[in-house]
Amino acid sequence: MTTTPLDNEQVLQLKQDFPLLTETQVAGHPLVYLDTGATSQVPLAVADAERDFTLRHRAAVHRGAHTLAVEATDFFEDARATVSRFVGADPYSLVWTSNATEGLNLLSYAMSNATAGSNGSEHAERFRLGPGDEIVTTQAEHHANLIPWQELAARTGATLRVVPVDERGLITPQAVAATLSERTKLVAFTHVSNVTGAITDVPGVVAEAQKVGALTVLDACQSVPHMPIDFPALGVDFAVFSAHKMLGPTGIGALYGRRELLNALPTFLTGGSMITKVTTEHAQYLDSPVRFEAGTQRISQAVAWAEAVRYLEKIGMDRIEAWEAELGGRLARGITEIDGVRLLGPAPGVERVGLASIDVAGVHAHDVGQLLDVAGIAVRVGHHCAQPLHRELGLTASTRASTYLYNTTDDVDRFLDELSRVRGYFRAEGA
Amino acid sequence: MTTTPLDNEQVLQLKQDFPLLTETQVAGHPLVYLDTGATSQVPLAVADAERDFTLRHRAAVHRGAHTLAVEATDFFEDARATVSRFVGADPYSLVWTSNATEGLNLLSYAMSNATAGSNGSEHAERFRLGPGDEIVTTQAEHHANLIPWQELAARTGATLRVVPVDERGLITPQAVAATLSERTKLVAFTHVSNVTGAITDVPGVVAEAQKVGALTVLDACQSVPHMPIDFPALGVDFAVFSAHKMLGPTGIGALYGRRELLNALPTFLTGGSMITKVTTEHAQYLDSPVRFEAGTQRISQAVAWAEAVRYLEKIGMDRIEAWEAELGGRLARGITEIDGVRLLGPAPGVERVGLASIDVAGVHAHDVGQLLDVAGIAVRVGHHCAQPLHRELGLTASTRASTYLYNTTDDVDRFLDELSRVRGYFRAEGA
Amino acid sequence: MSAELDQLYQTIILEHSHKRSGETEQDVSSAGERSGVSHQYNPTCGDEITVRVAVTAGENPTVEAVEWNGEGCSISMAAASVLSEMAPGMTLPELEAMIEHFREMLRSRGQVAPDEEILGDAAAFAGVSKFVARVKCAMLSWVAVEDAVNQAASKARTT
Amino acid sequence: MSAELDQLYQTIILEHSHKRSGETEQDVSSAGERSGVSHQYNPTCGDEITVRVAVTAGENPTVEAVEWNGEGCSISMAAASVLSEMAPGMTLPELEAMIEHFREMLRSRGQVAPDEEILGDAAAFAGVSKFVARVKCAMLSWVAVEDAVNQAASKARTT
Ligand SMILES: Cc1ncc(COP(=O)(O)O)c(C=O)c1O
Ligand SMILES: Cc1ncc(COP(=O)(O)O)c(C=O)c1O
Ligand code: FES
Ligand code: FES
Repeated sequence: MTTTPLDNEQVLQLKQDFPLLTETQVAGHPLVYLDTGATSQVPLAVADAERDFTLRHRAAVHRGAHTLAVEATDFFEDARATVSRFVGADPYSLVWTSNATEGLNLLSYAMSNATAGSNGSEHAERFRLGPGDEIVTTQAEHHANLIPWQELAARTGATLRVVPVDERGLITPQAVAATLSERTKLVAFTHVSNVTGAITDVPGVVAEAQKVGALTVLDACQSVPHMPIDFPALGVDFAVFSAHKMLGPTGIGALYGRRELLNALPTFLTGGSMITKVTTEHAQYLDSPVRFEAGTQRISQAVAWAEAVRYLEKIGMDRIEAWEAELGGRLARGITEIDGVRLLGPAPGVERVGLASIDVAGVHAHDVGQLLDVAGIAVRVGHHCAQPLHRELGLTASTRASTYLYNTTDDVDRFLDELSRVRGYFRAEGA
Repeated sequence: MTTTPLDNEQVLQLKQDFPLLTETQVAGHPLVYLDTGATSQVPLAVADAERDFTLRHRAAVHRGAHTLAVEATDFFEDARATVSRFVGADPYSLVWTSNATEGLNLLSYAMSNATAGSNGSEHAERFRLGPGDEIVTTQAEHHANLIPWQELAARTGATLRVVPVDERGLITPQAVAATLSERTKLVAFTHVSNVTGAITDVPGVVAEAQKVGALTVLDACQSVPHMPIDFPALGVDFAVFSAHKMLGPTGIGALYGRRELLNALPTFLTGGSMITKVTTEHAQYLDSPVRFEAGTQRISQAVAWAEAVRYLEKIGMDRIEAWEAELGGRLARGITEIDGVRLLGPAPGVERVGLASIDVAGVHAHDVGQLLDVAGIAVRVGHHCAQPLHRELGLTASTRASTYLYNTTDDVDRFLDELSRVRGYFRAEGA
Repeated sequence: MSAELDQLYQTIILEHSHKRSGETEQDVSSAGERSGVSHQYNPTCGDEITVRVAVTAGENPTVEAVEWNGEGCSISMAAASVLSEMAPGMTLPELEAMIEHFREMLRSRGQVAPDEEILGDAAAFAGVSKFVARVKCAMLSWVAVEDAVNQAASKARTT
Repeated sequence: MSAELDQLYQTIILEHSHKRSGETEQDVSSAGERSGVSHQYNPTCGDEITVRVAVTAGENPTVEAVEWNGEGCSISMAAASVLSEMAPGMTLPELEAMIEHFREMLRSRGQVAPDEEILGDAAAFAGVSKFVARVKCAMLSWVAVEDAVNQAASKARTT
């Protein structure tokens, strides 16, 4: 069974579900939204599901015994079942967080707590770190998958090692292997780079990490929204992703973890709803996932996220992936055809998602973005929270275009068309 | 100028803004919602504001340079200005969190980080803890204001001291003073008890803490929704509260802190948007409030919360406070008139908010709640995340009724009426 | 009061919640030669129960006695009381079958009707299955007995 | 391209972004006797600039020279260049008044019209004030000069 990608006609149909995409005018032009890499837009069905829950079903969950509370708890746990199924996991291995960033911080602090012996560390031996132990991350990471590990190293005395990217900006299993040692406790890496759109060989990296017995943490922020994902099949121990990049609301993300690891991991945030018995001296904690969910949760956000997942599933993640591969290829090819514009990361023809960053010779990224903006084209400019990778590429900032299921080839072409005028407008040398 | 409280007629008018309150039937009865202490209901205007922002203005904030992103940033920062003004503070002293619980954990972990010297601890001297240092909290606290301090003590070697409540269940400045010492670094206490509805003398406690140079942390979860609050005037150093208890969305809360303290406090969650310069070795952090806001924020939630604040301000917090004092008094008096039912906390006549918990002789709280539930009355049963206080009161669980601006005296009377039948139904001794 | 409520709080349940067969003032937390002890905690409400079950000696033991201390709602107290009356004399497979059916019925949200032949008086708990938040209440002591009897049986078999 | 864009990128700005008065290859990060140095960083984009300003000796110093190294967008480079041309010869109160007006104009979201007598060529930045995200770009070097000149002046006065 081969996948039929979406086509322009279907996408134009889909766009009708997104008022912002059809109704917004910027400086007199209809908006072309190419900034999904930062945050996606939201379809009516998702916003309506959240509003309806809030106005008709809201109550505290896992606490109240009254009818409304019991119903709200059902909504909330059904949402967990839906989102966890979407990534191939069972509900016990999916913890709600505020965003992907918080999921990574949860791991970083839980490991500090294992080291300090606090927060329910009875079975936390394998999460303890000390001088001589090593944490591995890569040069391609978003700051969210770098700084929490730097600070974990600072708190525990462990050493942080950084895997260099290859000349295409890719993380390779070989480079990871070369950075690992017997003392490596954890390897944190990204599935898809939010700067280059390059896709990491996850099973390859996991295999290397397993050879030295290191835990693996996958930053799946840019993969889960754009391709079918099965975390257990990928073999990673932990993974994080965010709702707002996949048609869902802001304010919610998730940490996936193998259930036995989550149950052994010390807690992070503490407070109500995640405890069994509390005295003034001591607290005992429940098992995953509520173990990590202190205080009143993101209830309506979970409900809305589940609706977003249903929307994506109805279309089919394989079809979305195939369509975005087309858009990504068109972007990459189009960019390399423009004089004085450099495509970062993999060359056209190499696998990438619908995302491409560029450097325009003689024109600063913010000036590029400004010109595109007044033409109604919304892209991201800056370091995209990846300063080390930009430094490696010899840049401070770049311009990024990123697509989703609601973008047409025409959107890509309008971007390329405006891009071709940038150097002329700014009278860049040789333009 | 004296305050005119709301009256039943006005409240019945207000109820029309809350579809859940006017349309929900439970077991054939119109719902009487007396569980705002757990979470409040949400007016149409707030749900619509969030939906509208999400469908028409959503974008990443503080990152993008395109028009949509600039506008979304304005929405987001205007929301901060609105919510901070509501508690008498400037926007630089208001940090968004997931809920109040996370705000308290932020402080707890930032102090661990000060102790470890990580996360930007250059000016964090006064937040460092070690063996011999003391953290003070009280017997009346919600688990959210107890467990984070237990674990902070475990991580740093400091000692946790717990202020006993008096016979009415109240935290008094005298009892706090008796627990303080020269080594007390921090005093964390609740403004309004979520079990008894008792109101703490905040300036009295702050004055005692200041005598020994201790920082003060106020749990304002049950006060900010129900009375006019000015944190700088109360004199506390830090305070936390949640949107979902004050007509706002789930998934967002806030930490208030004096600005110079927040700027000196080490960071908590790390990642994108809260840094200046990042190398593979080291990160430098921005000032408050973004210093503590790692990753994509709760954007639509902030916008919705601000709308909730405007709704409350339009009615007037002083009028809400006065109305709820009436409801609370009616509750307390009514309860004490029922045989075999014990009112927890302050006696009728003593100041309380619109919240009262009870113990019914010979009938378990969950059975009380069940009977009320089938009569359409939603109350909270259990330990309300305050096991130590229940233990002090000789109980495992209690039944709590709590009001808000949308409750009438009739709601209270329906509760009291059903309550008077409970012991008979369960054939409790002497009934 | 409502019919719905009376379905939950059947007369038999209210009676057992007051008379409480098997409840003892004595501490039951230490197990003897042919007995097992189990402590169960309900994190939702903070209630707990400790159950001691003794079985007869030999290869195919039967339940001899069920004793318990604990605190909880009427559903949980009645469930402990009913089981304390029913279990003694049962073989272990009989007891296990009964507990399994009880569990299945309770989790069914009203879909699985009680088999009165298997459940006897415990069929009165059928109404609980529609009150999802109370299922744990009814199961608390039954889980404790299940756990304790298994401990007791494995001791009985090895002695 | 659009008229709106041309308002932002006035010809004078684009020209200065290329020719860049005051820019030097030499390192300007160490200050001399009557000069001050300021380093400014724009966290939104990661751009930075280092400016050295020298003033004349005496009680009422005037600006002698502005030199800088840095990287940034056309707006930030042009703003540094324009100021480097305008500042020399100004008294400190004159410079301060100009910077103050520049700041006020930029922050006004198009509400405050530039006073060309005060701002001269820098009036060309009026269009920036409607692009909130770019205000920091225009201010970066001006804040650096403000900081550096104050350092220089306090040295000049005390020597
Ligand atoms: C007094 C008090 N403190 C803290 C909390 C915790 O608030 P949240 O669950 O919103 O974090 C609550 C509410 O549950 C409360 O009533
Ligand atoms: C690769 C990658 N990792 C992490 C993040 C952080 O996600 P969030 O801001 O939702 O926490 C992002 C998005 O900004 C990302 O693209
Ligand atoms: S409410 Fe605790 S066991 Fe039923
Ligand atoms: S974009 Fe960096 S200074 Fe203008």
